[in-house]
Amino acid sequence: MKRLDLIFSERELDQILSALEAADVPGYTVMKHATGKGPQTVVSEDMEFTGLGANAHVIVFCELEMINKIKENIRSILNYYGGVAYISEAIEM
Amino acid sequence: MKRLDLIFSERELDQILSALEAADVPGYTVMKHATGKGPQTVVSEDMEFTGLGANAHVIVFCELEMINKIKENIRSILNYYGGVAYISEAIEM
Amino acid sequence: MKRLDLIFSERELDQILSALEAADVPGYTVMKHATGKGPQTVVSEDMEFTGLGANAHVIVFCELEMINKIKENIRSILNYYGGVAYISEAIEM
Amino acid sequence: MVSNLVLQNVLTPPVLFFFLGTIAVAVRSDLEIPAPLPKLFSLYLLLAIGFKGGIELEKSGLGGQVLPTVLAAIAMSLLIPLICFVILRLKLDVFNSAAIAAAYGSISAVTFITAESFLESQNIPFDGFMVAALAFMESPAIIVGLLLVKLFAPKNRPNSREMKWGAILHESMLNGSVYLLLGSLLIGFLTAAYNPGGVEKMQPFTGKLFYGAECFFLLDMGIVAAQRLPSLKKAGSFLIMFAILIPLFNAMIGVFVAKALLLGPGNALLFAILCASASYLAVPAAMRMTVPEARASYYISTTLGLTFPFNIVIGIPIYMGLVNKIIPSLG
Amino acid sequence: MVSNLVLQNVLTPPVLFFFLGTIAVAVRSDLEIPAPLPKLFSLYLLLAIGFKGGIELEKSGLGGQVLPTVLAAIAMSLLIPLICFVILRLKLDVFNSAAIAAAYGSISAVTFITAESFLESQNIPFDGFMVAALAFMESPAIIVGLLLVKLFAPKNRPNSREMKWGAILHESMLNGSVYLLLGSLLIGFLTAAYNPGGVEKMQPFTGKLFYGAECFFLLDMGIVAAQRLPSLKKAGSFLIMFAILIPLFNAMIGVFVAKALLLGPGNALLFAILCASASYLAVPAAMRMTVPEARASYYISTTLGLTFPFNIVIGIPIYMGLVNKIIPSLG
Amino acid sequence: MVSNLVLQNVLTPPVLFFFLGTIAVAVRSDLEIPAPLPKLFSLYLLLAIGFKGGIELEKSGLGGQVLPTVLAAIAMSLLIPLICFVILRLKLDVFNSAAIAAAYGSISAVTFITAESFLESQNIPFDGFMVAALAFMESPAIIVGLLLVKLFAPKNRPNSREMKWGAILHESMLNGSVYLLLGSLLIGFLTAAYNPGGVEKMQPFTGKLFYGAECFFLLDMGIVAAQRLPSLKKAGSFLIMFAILIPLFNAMIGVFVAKALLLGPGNALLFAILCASASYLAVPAAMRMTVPEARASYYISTTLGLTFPFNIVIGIPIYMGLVNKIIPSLG
Ligand SMILES: Nc1ncnc2c1ncn2[C@@H]1O[C@H](COP(=O)(O)O)[C@@H](O)[C@H]1O
Ligand SMILES: Nc1ncnc2c1ncn2[C@@H]1O[C@H](COP(=O)(O)O)[C@@H](O)[C@H]1O
Ligand SMILES: Nc1ncnc2c1ncn2[C@@H]1O[C@H](COP(=O)(O)O)[C@@H](O)[C@H]1O
Ligand code: NA
Ligand code: NA
Ligand code: NA
Repeated sequence: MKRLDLIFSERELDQILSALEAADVPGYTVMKHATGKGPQTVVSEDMEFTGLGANAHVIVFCELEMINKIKENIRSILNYYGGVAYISEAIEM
Repeated sequence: MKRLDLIFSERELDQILSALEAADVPGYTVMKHATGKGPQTVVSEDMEFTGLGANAHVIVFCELEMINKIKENIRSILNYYGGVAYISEAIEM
Repeated sequence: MKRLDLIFSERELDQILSALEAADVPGYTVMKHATGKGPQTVVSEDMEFTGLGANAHVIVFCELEMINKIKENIRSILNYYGGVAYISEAIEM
Repeated sequence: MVSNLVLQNVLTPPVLFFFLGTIAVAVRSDLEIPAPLPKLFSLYLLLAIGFKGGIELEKSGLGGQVLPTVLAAIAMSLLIPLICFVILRLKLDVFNSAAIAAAYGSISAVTFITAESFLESQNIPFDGFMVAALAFMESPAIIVGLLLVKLFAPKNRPNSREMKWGAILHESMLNGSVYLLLGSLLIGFLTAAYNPGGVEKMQPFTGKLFYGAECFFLLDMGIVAAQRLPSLKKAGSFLIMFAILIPLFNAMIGVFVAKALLLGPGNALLFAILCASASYLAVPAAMRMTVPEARASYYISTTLGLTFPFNIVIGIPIYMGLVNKIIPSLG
Repeated sequence: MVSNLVLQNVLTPPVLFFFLGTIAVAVRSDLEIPAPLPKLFSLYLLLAIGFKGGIELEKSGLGGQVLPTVLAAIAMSLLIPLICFVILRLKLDVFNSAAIAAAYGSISAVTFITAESFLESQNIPFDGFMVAALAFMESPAIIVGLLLVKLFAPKNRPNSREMKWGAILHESMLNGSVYLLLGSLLIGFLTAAYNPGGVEKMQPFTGKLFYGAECFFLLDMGIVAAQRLPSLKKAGSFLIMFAILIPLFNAMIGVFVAKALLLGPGNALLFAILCASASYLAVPAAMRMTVPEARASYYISTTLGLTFPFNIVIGIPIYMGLVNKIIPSLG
Repeated sequence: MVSNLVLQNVLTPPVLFFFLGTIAVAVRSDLEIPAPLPKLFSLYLLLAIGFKGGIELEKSGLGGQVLPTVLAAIAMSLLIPLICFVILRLKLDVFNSAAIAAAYGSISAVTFITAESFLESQNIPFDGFMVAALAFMESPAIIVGLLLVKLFAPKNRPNSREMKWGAILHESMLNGSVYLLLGSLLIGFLTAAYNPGGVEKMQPFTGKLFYGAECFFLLDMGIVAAQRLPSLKKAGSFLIMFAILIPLFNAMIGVFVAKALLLGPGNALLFAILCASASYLAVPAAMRMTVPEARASYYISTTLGLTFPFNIVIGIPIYMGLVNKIIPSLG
């Protein structure tokens, strides 16, 4: 089992979730209101009321095949708008 | 050292935390207001003001023995109400 | 690639982020309003309006060398004020 | 005449803001009211409704129509779930039927205050003690719902999860919104009785601000209700029909009971709307805890996605037309 | 005389609370207004501005100066981005130039209401229909910005991301804040027309409370604006100059157009401030989605970190001085 | 007579809502006021208290009793921590003693406004300049607390963490709540002096709404205070005794000082409550940063879990009885 962590701007949340649902992932969890800093941008809490919004942190527990399925689609969104995606190992309790 | 990620409805938070404390886990962290989708349910932010509430994401860093101790109790709660639990490796910095 | 999870009181957030930025980490993500329990303290949501504030959960994806660079500085803050730091494996998607 | 009432109802700010919210979802505007702001308005409205109701109750005392009306309201909240349960069992299992039945036996405070605003805009008088009826209709329906599960559920429910009476009463009486409403009612009562100056000083907060806060909250309710619609489609046509026809049916019973209670047209409309409305606050919370077998999306999408909009947009004026037909105005 | 106006402006609660916020950042106080509270005030202000504007519009009708003023305002929101774009292209690429240009063509509602408060404190009358001008200046500037990208952007933008007209119109018209403002305007209009009692009942929420909520929000704006300053430094002196000189320039054009429209001094100031102010709500949201190549820190730190404070502290009284020079008072 | 006052105090909406909150926790209702809503009310109350105090201060000027009262208040906030420290050292280490002592030298703004509401309901006049005393009592106690640590702490504190004067002053003067209170005081003063129209326009927000917002906030305070009780038990009987007896003792000193200052009964009660109340906002924030060795649960659970409820429920009427005994009414 894998754990996929996606962090990107809230404004792309609908797009990313559509991509996940299109691939029929078994589930996902979304935490909004994250802030942070990346190679491209700084996202701070005080900007949440401007149109820009904060970041979302999405966690997906799924099999590696699933990740391979969604990889390209998600990478293309993240490359365009910014954001990161990391995979780690996990096993069900 | 292990890292345990529990994701489930906020309404079961007290029950889960009691289970953790009963087993004397060294500590835990709770992040509320998570939303998500699982095999059984969809939890969206707009439902937070209905009685249903959002999800909670609980992180526990502890030894494997500890996890074995709490496993059964927590699984029984998650099986009944829904929710997921995953274990991964972690080492203290 | 490593994933570093730092959990500590929001009041030390500026200090920790300064330490991270001083070491030129490639990026980080901050989730505030976390609550929890540790060997030293209990942090509950209802205390957020007192001066104490809640916890922050900071995630850093970076190389091991980076972690070695920031280790000492961060440990000294966490030892003084409380908080935990764990490392796990991660690979970029 | 009813269509005239519908139009008059639709052109009030609360209903217009509700539409603004639903249309926002329909046209995919990114307008959103982030958590926990809706909770702020929801808590405020419950507190203000309760407080104002308590003051009125102190004024009117428990004599006259008050006690009979409250008792009749409680009776309705016991009866309606039974009727609904029988109907729902035609298509659904015991768990879902009981949970949805409980929701329709209970009430929606926002529907109630929208009806009050409608009456005010029509200059039709009504009594503050109706809030007491509102407050006492939340819990009984929950208890009936849980009893239905206890009686009719398949016997293979895990033993360890057996429903205990303590838990049932706890969930039904001490649910946050029930508790805040009843508590504020009591505080309003005590303040009016012992500290009239306090009533005056609360007035800008609980009185003057109320209408605007109601509009703001209905804007959010419009968004939320519209977001429930897709899951309503999945629920199927039986539940969709149910969510529209049952309020009509319950309102009709309500009007006749109101006539028997000799209530004036204003109170009669409020009584009807209590019967017709369904809970999306107290009941879902209680059901989620005690009947996790029921699908939350069923009882949320019917009550919130359909019955709520139906009631505040078309229901209220239709029930008013009914009241006008059946109960002769005293004016 | 202008310095006198500046002083009078600075000593009003909204501007004082704005200073309190900026100083908090400067002295590193830990004062903060956590999310989503600023959003609450921002939504409230848009709703209240729109609602009040709708009522006034209903009163004044669309005759007289109303239609010409609104049309001129729309023209300005098309023209200003073009001017800005030409200037910005001296130093910046197409993406950044277009995004910043769009922001300056659009408006800032909070700057507008601070100008209204200033007029009230000076007892200078102005008309409610100016809110309609405000509401209609948000979208055109966004469209111009996106057109500029479409026309002048290097042709190697990834094909899959090509801008579609639907998306452009969607982003410009259905952005949450534009939508709420226009929607509330319409609701205010309808309420005033069909339900005057509703106007009365909204008054404590949308009217009485407004000034205080504005102050609270400006406290937060002070904090946010001051936090933008460091990234402004990175943006460089060209953008810093731009963020101060362009509002002056746009205000001047605005005053002359206002004179041509025969607006009174109050309306003329509001027209000038619409031209001078820049958007940090609707435009950034639209640009983030459609022109991710532009650096958000550029258009946020110029509009929010510099132009906004400049306008509300010094700009308003300066433009008032200009109006007094150019437009003879009718009193 | 005091028991009569207690009853009259208990039957005011703020205290009743406080009870509603505590009982919610006791009966395990799931009523909760999610973050950051309590922060909203807390910020609002500080802003409104400060603003109103500033206006009053401008009216009364700095002559008469104003300056002596403020100076005496500052003196009390320096003296009380010393007394508390000596007592606390009987059982606790230097760090905890100093932190708790600082909290009791400082003040609780919500206790203060509950006392004001009590005076209003009793029709006892008091002066607005007492808010200035409130505002100036927050910082000195923090400084004394940190000095006590500096002087008496074991010398093996890590060198790198040595307390610097800059940091001490920063924490004591620029803490968010101190800063907002003082800033709003200044803004109120300036507005009253230079822009009386602004005072009028703030009135619905800072004045009219205040009482209701106070009730809402006390509902939350009731929940929070009750949730502190378990950790109070762990703190042990010494701290429990301390948290009840010290307010009584400090109030008594306060009443005598008030007598010496020739304050009227209303002002005397407010002076006493400033001495008796303890801080759970500014001081914990400062101590957390500078004395992490002290256990937060000690200073939070004593001040918030016990002293706060004691003061607002029983303390205020008791101190009033004391004032009535010691200070002859002028009426
Ligand atoms: N190395 C990293 N570790 C953790 N979070 C990151 C990292 N890099 C970027 N992020 C997050 O991803 C968001 C988008 O980054 P960017 O790709 O710069 O637009 C940032 O705001 C951070 O929240
Ligand atoms: N595969 C998954 N990955 C991440 N989160 C999940 C996954 N499955 C379920 N969840 C989370 O667990 C919650 C409860 O799921 P359920 O078991 O369907 O009730 C969901 O709302 C999600 O937030
Ligand atoms: N074993 C653990 N697992 C997860 N979170 C922890 C753990 N220990 C401590 N924490 C978090 O770190 C915070 C600070 O802990 P402490 O070191 O006790 O001050 C706690 O409030 C928890 O949120
Ligand atoms: Na009902
Ligand atoms: Na402009
Ligand atoms: Na004190």
